[in-house]
Amino acid sequence: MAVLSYIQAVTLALKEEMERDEKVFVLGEDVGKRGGVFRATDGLYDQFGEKRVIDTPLAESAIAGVGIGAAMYGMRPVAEMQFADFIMPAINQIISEAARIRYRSNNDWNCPITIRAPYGAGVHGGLYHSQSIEAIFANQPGLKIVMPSSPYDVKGLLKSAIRDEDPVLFLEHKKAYRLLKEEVPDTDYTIPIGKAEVKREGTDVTVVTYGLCVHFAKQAAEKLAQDGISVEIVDLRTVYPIDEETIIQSVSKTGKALLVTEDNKEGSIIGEVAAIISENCLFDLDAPVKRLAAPNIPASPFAPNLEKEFLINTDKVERALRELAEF
Amino acid sequence: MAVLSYIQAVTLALKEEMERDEKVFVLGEDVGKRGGVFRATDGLYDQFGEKRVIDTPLAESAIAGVGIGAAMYGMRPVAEMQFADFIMPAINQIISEAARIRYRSNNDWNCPITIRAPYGAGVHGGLYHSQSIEAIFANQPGLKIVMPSSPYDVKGLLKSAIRDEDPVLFLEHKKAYRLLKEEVPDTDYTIPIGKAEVKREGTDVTVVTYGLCVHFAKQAAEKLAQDGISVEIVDLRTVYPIDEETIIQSVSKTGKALLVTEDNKEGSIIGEVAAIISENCLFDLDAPVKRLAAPNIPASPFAPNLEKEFLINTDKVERALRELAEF
Amino acid sequence: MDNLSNELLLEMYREMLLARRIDERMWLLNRSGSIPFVVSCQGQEVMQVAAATALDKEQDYVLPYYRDLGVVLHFGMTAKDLMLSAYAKAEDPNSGGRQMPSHFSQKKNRIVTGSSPVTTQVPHAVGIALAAQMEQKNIVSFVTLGEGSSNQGDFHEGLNYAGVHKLPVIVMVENNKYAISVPLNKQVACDSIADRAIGYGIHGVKVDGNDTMAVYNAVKEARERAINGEGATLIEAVSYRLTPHSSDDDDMTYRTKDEVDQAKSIDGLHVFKEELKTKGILTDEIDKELEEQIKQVINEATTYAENAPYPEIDTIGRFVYAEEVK
Amino acid sequence: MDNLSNELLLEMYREMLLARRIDERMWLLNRSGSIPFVVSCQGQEVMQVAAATALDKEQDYVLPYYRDLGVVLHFGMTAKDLMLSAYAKAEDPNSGGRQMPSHFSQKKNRIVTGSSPVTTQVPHAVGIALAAQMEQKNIVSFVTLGEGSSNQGDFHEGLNYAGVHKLPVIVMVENNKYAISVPLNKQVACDSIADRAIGYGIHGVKVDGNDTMAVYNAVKEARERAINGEGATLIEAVSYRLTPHSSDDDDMTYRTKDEVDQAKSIDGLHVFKEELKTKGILTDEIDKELEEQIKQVINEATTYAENAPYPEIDTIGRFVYAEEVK
Ligand SMILES: Cc1ncc(C[n+]2csc(CCOP(=O)(O)OP(=O)(O)O)c2C)c(N)n1
Ligand SMILES: Cc1ncc(C[n+]2csc(CCOP(=O)(O)OP(=O)(O)O)c2C)c(N)n1
Ligand SMILES: [Mg+2]
Ligand SMILES: [Mg+2]
Repeated sequence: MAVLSYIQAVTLALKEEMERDEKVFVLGEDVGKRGGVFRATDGLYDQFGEKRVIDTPLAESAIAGVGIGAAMYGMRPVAEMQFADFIMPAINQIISEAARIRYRSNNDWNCPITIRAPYGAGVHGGLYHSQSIEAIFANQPGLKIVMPSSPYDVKGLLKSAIRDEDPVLFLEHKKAYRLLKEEVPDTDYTIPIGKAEVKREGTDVTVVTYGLCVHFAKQAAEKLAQDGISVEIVDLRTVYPIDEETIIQSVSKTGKALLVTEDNKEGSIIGEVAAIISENCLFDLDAPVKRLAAPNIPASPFAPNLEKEFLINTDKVERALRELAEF
Repeated sequence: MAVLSYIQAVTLALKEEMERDEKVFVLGEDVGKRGGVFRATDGLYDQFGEKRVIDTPLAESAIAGVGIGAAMYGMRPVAEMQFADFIMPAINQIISEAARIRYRSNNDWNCPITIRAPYGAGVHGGLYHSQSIEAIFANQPGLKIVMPSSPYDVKGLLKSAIRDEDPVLFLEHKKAYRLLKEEVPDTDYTIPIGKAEVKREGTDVTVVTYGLCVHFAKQAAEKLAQDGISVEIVDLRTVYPIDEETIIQSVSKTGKALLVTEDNKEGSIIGEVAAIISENCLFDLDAPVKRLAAPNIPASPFAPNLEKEFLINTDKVERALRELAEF
Repeated sequence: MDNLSNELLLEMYREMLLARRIDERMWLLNRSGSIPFVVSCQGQEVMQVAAATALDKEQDYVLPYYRDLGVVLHFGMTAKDLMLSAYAKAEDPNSGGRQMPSHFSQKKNRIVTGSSPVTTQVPHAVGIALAAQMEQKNIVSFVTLGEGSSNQGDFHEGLNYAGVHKLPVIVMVENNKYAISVPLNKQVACDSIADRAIGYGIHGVKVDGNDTMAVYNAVKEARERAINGEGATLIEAVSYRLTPHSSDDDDMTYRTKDEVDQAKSIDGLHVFKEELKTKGILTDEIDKELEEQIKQVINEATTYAENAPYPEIDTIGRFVYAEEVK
Repeated sequence: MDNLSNELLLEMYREMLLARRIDERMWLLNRSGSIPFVVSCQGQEVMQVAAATALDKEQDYVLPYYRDLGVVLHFGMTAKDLMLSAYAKAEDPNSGGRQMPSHFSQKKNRIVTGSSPVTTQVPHAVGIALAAQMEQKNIVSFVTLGEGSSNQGDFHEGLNYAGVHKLPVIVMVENNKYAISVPLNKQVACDSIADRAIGYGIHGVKVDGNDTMAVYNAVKEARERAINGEGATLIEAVSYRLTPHSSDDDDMTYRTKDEVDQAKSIDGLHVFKEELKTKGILTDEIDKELEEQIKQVINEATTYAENAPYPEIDTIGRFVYAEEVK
């Protein structure tokens, strides 16, 4: 078992799946010779050759659409969008096609494609290399959206995504790529899609979050533990469709919920979480649900001071948790 | 003052705005000679000529993108998407461009485009002529999404949209086109974007909804009134950004909230409404927030019995209201 | 024509006629209030059947667009299947009544499921060709679309991908001169849609879509090139849309009856019929027999579909995702 | 070359040189940790300045892509403006420090704001041309993009629209042979990007992007055609990207130093300089003076930008929407 970074876990999962199943192949911009602009596909071109690690023309709708065609044929394409921000031209293919193929054909056809994309801010990416895009897709039955929070989860969830019989949007936090490291088994394990995980058990307040924010929540929880405040962390892992059970159980227990996302607040994933809580946990709540999110601006501006202002961090989570705990 | 249908109100607003301001023009598929497949632009081609009522090639990204260019220049384009379902190829232009132009240029440029699209089910449209698409866009600061519920509102809101200095997505319920009729003044009135309206005052339960569902809510409220149940109806009118004030006021007063949308439930607009309520009205609530929405399937199937099952109607609203009232 | 057997020629004629007659019946059913919607193949049967006949219907994949009745009939869909779809009945193999009619799909016959937004099928065809190439299968994918739809970004992106990767895909643009109400000259400014091929480094050819053998030969050659590793072909087949866009349209608001009548006078189906007669391949007797047979098939299909049950209401939520591991 | 005045030729040279020197300084500042990001014009200054010079900089609209330092300098952006942007300072006229550098924008100079997703500017340019035509202005819009970006759907849709509506727009593809790591032959299979023009019924021309006069003349003629109502032109200008894709890239992972050196030996800026010298238009003395001037301008711009304040933090939420009626 080795200590791997978040992005190394991506690469390892891809490599193992390509070794396991000849039908798995990778396509995207610069994924081949260059090994990806973030190096997520590093080494795969040398190992598997240009037929299975395909440098495509610069055209996202084709990357998705060609992948969808291959998936309907029976392959297991893993398409990379170079940045999540650049998935927009492919939305018609993803929503109108990938997400609808099984339903519209009454289970005759299906579309087992995985679409990977690095999202999120914190790397001086400015407005268009920083966006959280999950909310755009989180109302589309037929699609699954996975957003892992750690290297261990990356490996297990990416394998599940590739093996899934339906299309999966796999969103990787680009700031997490090199920031997060942990032990990742070299065994062939998977993590179920559609289930949230309690990343830390606690009794006073629940934090519901996902992706890189889980990291901040963990750090904040550590600090609060020193003051005797016990925080439970629910990591959604799959943000669509959402695992209602785990949320309801946790919030019913603690009676307080802090919902955290790096996305801008209005219309984000955590609105749905709040709705689930308000439908199911009203009489268990000791305090209003609290949302911690980015301001309602398109994405992180480039200037470093504005970027910092935009971002979620441990301090912000800690402050919000304290307020809620003291309520 | 004449009685107009919902779609006649669209046509009238367009006509009056084109007469008022030479910079207003219309572009889209079949909007010219044919007057639109729903006849929303009926008569405009004859009155204003092919230079101001433009039949475009079949390419939504260009319809949006060309409109955006013209808007940056200083025109007031009104782009039609033939069906809301076919806006998907234009999402990159709408989200990455229209919605971001003012913010990214630090207020130097702006993009006063209106994009109209017929949405919603109930006309035997099957999966791809029935979708509710507002949730896809309702997380994009810079954009406004207007969804009128009546002919009167259509006229006033469409005029406001055209005059707005920022991009507005104007979503018209296609089933409402000929179903809803009311008196519409021939005066030049506008209705403010960004404000919800209390369509009916009541004390026992609040319904928060928008678009065609307001019509069902009104009918259901009438019925309940006969049993002494007093329903307040909040018509969001603008579903993004949402008018929090009006929601909070109403729900704080009644203590019960039924949120209704024709969209599939998870990730829909009403999740955000529930979040607003759960953040602001916890101690005023007498019952859990209740959501009434379509099942989590892509859109309405074609078969008439399945379509009926999919749709919101007066009975469903009435039932949900009764349950909530009796809680 | 001489290189094809009389049997094959007659079979092509039969399929064209079947497509035409099914389509005509659909209009009758629509106008009498029995089915809610029709979108027609009329005027395009010749190119559809001719093209499909040049393919290998046991192995190739087809990605038809909504007018391609002729293509799907050749690939194995039956009149009954089509009527079940028109009536939105549970047994409809295309979608189980979930999609509007003419959204063709049937996996066992490699008819790939399609949606309403136009042109999305082009990249899919390219992806299928890519997969087939990876698996070293000697097959092609065949995809069609209208000339208006050739202005969508997906056309460009799909064809460029096919060009760069030299994939065995055949793209046939069925140019019927209108996209709903918008005439060709408001859709494109090029002399021929086939001229777009050069921008993708692929072969391009324009043919008369009313000429059975011209279309057949163009697709046959395209298929040979594809199988030989010479890559994709873009075919523009020109004809005319003989009906309104769909049962919801009134084409007299944007074109004249004269223009339509003029097109009807060179209707490819009629031309082919006369050719076969001149050559003695088709006789009045055979023709009458065919018409009889077809009528019966359509009658039976209609009755069956009419009486078939709708999908069960509680199936509405099924098959959003896989229900168990396959 | 003989039809241009010596003054103009020298001015073009000065702008090319200024672009090159600003770009070089950006790399130094990046490598020393002063600025986070650079994306270069190096190798493309000649085509950029030549093209911009053939336009009417008092009236035409330009929609540059991220490498177009030469275009925006000609249209009135200053070294100071550019440095303010590189440092993400409040005074940056492009975005007030909100966007990454090279996302050019300056309304007063008709430099239209751009985003990061490639090719979206093409339909915008068409829309501006449409608006200008509606208002009967005698102007053009000029838009650029890379050859990789010419494979996006928006290229196709935008050019087709321009073709059908015969709009005064000039589209210049700056073919620098790479799209990040992906070489030309994995982006397109056509002989020339300009060959795509025929599919839109517009004029297409391929020029040597290192040849100042060839580019100047191509754009000049395109502008004349546009103003005369003859519609759009697609120009492919071929050169080479002399730097890595950006400061985040390592181009030695996908191409060789030899290949880059070979391209440097025919660097258009150098060629133009030698031509001007041969013709006696540029002397060593003038050149030295120019270099001095430019150095001073860049030094001043850098110092100014370095010391300028960042945007106020509480401005982060401003200008999502109009703040009051204009
Ligand atoms: C993306 C998209 N936009 C709009 C439509 C609505 N629509 C359906 S068919 C059609 C015209 C298609 O014209 P063409 O491609 O020429 O095919 P034809 O119907 O003439 O065979 C339009 C605009 C659609 N289905 N998809
Ligand atoms: C839609 C989109 N996809 C991907 C990217 C990431 N990206 C930035 S530049 C680039 C390559 C562009 O190549 P080309 O068009 O040839 O222009 P060049 O950089 O060579 O001048 C890519 C893939 C992007 N900016 N936008
Ligand atoms: Mg057509
Ligand atoms: Mg390039």
